Amino acid sequence: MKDFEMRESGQDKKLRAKVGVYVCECGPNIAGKVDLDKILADLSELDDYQDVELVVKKYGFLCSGPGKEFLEEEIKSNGFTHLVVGACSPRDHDSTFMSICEKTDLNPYLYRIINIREHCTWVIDDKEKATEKAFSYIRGGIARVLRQSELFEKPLDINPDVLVIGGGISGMEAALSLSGEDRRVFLVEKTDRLGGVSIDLSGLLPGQGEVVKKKMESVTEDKNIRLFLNTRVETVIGFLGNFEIELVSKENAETTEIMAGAIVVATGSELFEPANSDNYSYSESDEVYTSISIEKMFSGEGEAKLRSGMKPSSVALIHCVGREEKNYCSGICCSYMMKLAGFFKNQSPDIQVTEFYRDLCLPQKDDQERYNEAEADGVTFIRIKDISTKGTDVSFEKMNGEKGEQSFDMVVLAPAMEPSADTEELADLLTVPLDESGFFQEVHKMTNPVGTSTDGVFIVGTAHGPKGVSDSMQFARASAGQILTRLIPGEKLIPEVKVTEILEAYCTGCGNCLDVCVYGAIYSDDSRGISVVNEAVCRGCGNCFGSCPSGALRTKHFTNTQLYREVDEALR
Amino acid sequence: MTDTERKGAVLPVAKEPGDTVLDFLRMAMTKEAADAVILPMKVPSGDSYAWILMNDISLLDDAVPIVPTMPVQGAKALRSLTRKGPGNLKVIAVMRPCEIRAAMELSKLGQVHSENLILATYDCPGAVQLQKYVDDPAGGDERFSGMLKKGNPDDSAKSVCHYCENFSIFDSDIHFGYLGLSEKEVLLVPGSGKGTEFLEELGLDLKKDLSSWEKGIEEIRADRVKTRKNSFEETEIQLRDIDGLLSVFANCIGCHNCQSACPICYCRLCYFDSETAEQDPDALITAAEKRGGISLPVDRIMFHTGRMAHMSLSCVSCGQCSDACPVSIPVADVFSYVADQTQNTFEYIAGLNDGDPLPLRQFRKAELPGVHELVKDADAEVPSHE
Amino acid sequence: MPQTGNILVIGAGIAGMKASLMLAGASNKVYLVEKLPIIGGKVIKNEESFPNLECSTCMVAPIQQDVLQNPNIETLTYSVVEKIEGSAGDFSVVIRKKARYVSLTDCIGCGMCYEPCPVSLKNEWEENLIDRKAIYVPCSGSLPNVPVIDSEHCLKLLGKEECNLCVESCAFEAINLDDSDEVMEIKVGAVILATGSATIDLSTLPNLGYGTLPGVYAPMEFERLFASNGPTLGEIVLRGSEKIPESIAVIHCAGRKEKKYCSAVCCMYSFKFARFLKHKIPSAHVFNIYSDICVPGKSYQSFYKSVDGADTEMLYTSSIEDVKVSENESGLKVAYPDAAGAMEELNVDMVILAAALVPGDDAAPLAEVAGVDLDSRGFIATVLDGSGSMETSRRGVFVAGTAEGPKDIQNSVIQAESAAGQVMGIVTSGVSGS
Amino acid sequence: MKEKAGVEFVPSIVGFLCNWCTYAAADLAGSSKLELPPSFSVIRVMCSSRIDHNLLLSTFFKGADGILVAGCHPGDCHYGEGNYYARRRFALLKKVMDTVNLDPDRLQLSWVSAAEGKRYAEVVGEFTEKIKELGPNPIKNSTRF
Repeated sequence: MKDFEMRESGQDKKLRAKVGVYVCECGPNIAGKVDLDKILADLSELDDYQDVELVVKKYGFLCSGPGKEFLEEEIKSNGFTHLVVGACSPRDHDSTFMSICEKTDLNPYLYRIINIREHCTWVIDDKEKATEKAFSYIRGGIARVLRQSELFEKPLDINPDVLVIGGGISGMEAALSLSGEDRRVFLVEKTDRLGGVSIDLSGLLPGQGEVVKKKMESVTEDKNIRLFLNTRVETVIGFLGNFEIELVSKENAETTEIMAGAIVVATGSELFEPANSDNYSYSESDEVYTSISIEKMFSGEGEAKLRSGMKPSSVALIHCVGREEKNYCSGICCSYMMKLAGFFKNQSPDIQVTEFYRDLCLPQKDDQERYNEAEADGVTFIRIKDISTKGTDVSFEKMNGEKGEQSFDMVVLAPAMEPSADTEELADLLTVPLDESGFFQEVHKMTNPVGTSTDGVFIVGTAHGPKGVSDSMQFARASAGQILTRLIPGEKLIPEVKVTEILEAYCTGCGNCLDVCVYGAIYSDDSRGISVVNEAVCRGCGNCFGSCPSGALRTKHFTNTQLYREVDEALR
Repeated sequence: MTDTERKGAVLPVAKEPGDTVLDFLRMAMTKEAADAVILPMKVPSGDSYAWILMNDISLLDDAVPIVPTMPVQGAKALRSLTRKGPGNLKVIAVMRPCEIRAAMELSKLGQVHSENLILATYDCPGAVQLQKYVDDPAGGDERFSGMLKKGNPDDSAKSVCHYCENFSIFDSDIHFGYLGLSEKEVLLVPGSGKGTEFLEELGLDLKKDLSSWEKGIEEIRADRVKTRKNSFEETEIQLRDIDGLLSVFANCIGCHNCQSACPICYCRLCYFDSETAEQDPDALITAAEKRGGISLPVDRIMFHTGRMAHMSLSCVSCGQCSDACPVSIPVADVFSYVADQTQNTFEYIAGLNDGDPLPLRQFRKAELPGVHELVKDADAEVPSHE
Repeated sequence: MPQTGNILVIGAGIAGMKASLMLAGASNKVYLVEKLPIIGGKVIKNEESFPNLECSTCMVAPIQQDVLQNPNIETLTYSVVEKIEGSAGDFSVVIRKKARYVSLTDCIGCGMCYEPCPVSLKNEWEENLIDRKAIYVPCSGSLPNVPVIDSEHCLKLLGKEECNLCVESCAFEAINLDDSDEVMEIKVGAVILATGSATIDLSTLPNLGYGTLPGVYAPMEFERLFASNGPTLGEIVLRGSEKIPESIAVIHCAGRKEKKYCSAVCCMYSFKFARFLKHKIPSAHVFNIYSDICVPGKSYQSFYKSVDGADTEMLYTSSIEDVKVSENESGLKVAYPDAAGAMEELNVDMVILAAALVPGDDAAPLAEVAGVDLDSRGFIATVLDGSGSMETSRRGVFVAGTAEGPKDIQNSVIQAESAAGQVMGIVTSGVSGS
Repeated sequence: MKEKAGVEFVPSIVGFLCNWCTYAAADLAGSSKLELPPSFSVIRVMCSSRIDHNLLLSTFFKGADGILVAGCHPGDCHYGEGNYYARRRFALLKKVMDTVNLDPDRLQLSWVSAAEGKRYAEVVGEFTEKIKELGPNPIKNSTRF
């Protein structure tokens, strides 16, 4: 606590601090429930501190317009070093009073709001006890605020450019939504071409097939998108706004170093291998295909023929392949299998198409219509309890227990979508955890589905989980939305202020804090054998503080020294 | 612990097991499988031992690998050598199982880097209590060789040794086994991949069947377990209530020797010595008014409960805290009892099954239902969220 | 060209709030218009949201607080948009701020004015399960925590009586009974429609008995029954009899045949209801009557599997549209065709219908004002360019959330973020993003 | 002076509440005007994982009759996994206090979400009653701590 010379009032006494204590009447809610004057009197006569001057006042309600002006004026005229406001919940008005402090030269972190409404006057009917409680809370607040230290926002320069990993439809969509004069996009694709899986898909909506090709053209023509084919990501270090990335070309092992502010992971997914499920046994020569190979046939030569070159006269479309093994429904197979049924019907109108499914999952906009059309077209839908195939012979059990056997010219399997092979490796690289199904773990399933616990790394498309083409593109645009609104060229990023710091003198680098930090905000400085907090990434939760036996950390604004003052008061 | 199909090697027999160990180390150094060894050596005054890192093979002649007492916990020696990194020398350290177990805990805590260390242990019959040994070194040596023969500690040994179950372990890199064997045979058992590689590199064939030795060890362990139960029951009675705790630590003088002697207390500055732990004088005075008085220095008892919370999950009950206590409080018995309780709360044993991460650095989504008041309704046994 | 940095967001549910916060974060000025007196939308009506049964208030309250405290967002509650003219980058909008009769700045939500008010009527926000006064906040924990006076029932405003009881009870002179609507004009560069959706009027499905049989509940009614800040403070008791139900049937796909689409979320919240019921009433028998299970995505089926058998008994029916609910002496009888088509009967105390999601009744008028087309189901249509764009048929006007069609919270948030991204394309570069 | 025997024992209880869930529930209990014991003092922290052993032990040894740590339900933590770690740390401390018979029942960990205003009042009320039954913290009346 730096010494503080009294400014104008001529007192020669050196004062450590001058604390303004303002109690809000809040109409009847506080004034009507406690003996406010007794509280003010007791507070003014507080002799806890010799070298601290307390100015104690009350006011009608401080959160009103006039109230705020009054408080601002009081801070300026009295030259307070600390401010305590006895009022309502910080969740309502902490930011109101902090912005008042910001208008004066009182650091907003040398102020504290004490909740004597929700936690005292509204819940204690006995007036005398409520008065005592309010007084005790405020007294504790004064003791705590004197232990608080100034904190400042530390704006951070950012690099607005973006690295997109994966050149499939989601990667391309993100790149196109983000690229601009003042924002370059580095699009890295491990294979030798763009388009990913979706290049073979003719899409559910009319014309969606051409969309993929159009996207590929726009990406190659966009001067703000630098394309790296046959390239993989070697190392990634840094945080939102400041990532340093090393790319390695697979052709000549040449490495390129780039800087980016955000990373969009669009590495797609693979299909479940039907052989891994003991329901389906078939050999290479059997007329059994996965849905993707049929899609390739239809989008390639425009028709799906048997190996013999003949067109099949009977086709079995089997849904939910691998669903039990993976324990999730991929949500999109029903839609595209009905689309394939339509293609087969167009190919040979009198073809007999039978779809075997465990559940029909039709959440998309026009799924039900597609189902009604298929049924009208004469496609047979059979809901099954169990199914197994040998080559093109299908044996199944209906919901009513009836067993059936049928053989077909061709069998098409719709396998579940599962994480792509290099997911684990990339997850380590980006320090992003995986969820129980093996996909990248989003930081919050509902309020932030594209973000990850490493802020600045976003997961889009089927790398996040099974979904269709248009949903994949919406996830890509959502990540673009977050980046466009947070990484603004020329503007700075303001990270959390109430972060944790590690005191080098106490830390022996044991790594307890480093291991428990969800956001990867702590790294090890091996040369000094200690752990260090990256204040740009820390969210101030204090989990690291809780893990350290020697108290070598200091969670700013919530240090143990400060909390002990509140505890002392509570136990007085 | 015992792994039936585990195999070992037989070392050529020398006078005493310790000499057999020294021969093995000389062979390892001459074959350049190791650049140096860490072994205890008698101090010039002859009444104690010190850990010496020896590169010069001739020093081995004065080394005493199977040492009667434990002045400095071996793990502390390994920490001071490798805290800033593994170093490029390949070193064999021969220590008691509780010392190597403590070193393994310290490696999880980033204090020991064991990449270039071969951690060797030996069957430990117990260790003579340091003060008793310093007072009468010759008597100590004699008592110790008696313990080696019997395979069990006598009354000169530390109290923790009487109920030590992990006196012979398979989790170090290599382990010298000899307790319970009839003739002066010494077996060499690899405990880790690194250990097996090291022994194969030395050309030892690992074919010896260990079942008879293991049976002997199990017999010793069986009655150690009984003694352990009795000791814990006694300690529990001692700590029956708050006065119990007070009486155990009544004459603690707050010197924190137990903390500085403990290998697991790795903090650079203990919280209880830090500025944050110092309390406000006014708060203390008000507390004194309310209670009629408070004892000073303030955290005398809280220090011990705090240390229990901080380190009991990694406590290997090596007994150093009791040895270090100037007012001979049975700190080790209390801490071993607490460690036994806390470690099995998390199904964790300090220093064994090396891969096990420290309990407080991991969690399961649904666990420890008893620790928190149940969710939503008191009667719902399985909390709705987990 | 006028300042194109302003953006109008209509609807303060999870989608509207997320889009507003993102755009305000990029230092754009956002006008957030909400027809109800409070923000938060549908999410805050359910206590916990699937799939991990996270407490909705813990999830959404910080977002509500951020919206209300963000200097770049002007939240206009109890207001409607009457006109949107102009084109992308340069819309002129007319907003009617309906008279609240309680000042948003002076009132601190102490609630002293509720008790004196003599008027009492059904609280629509609480699905009419509890009464409210003419001066009211929809539920405890509402944000902004400022009441509104219902001018269609307040005796003074109807001119029936010279009643001033609420005014006298207010120590802050925050109530002003001669308040009047206020019309404001603003210029914005883009518009996001996030007005959410409604559930089908179950009384139009005669054989399910909703409206005639008190034991038959709509989904939102059950959500409010379960909510600990709801009408019964979380106690699940039957209407009228106040009896705790011992057996409950949750009937899926109510209204799916009529609406000709699957509403994507009903299966999941039906399983959530089963978990709620089994948790609150461990001895209860819960049945889910279904013909299809829609649990798309990586984390939904595992929740279904955790409920199946443990909290509920799954009863398959070959045609869900032939399920009939009727009264019998002990409670309700649910008749449904089993897998073989034979009619099965189930006697239960309570029935909960998983109602189809339909466009809100304000969707058509809003589409008119915003000059956008509706799709065949009556939801706001997006331009089907195959790339999942959130732009509607009118350039510069976007849609997000269930206003565009039935979806879960995750996809509503994705659409909000996606729409915000597209708006950034217009607002900064002045031309509509591709 | 020391609390005389005849005076009805008023327990002093400290509650460390997590800002996002239980503190919000406390606010909701306040705005719903529910009755809460005046002897209960609320201290706000950003997450239940912020509470370390040193804070709990020093509060206990300062003579707190009861200590409540309350945060979000497992899975709801605003920071993802904080309450999982808090639960393990709490279990360790309770076991230590149980082993040395320092009355572990005076420490309680509860999960209270932001919407559970009523339940917050119940949790605090029940805990206060339990502490009343347990009586004053023996440390408070002993001169030897």
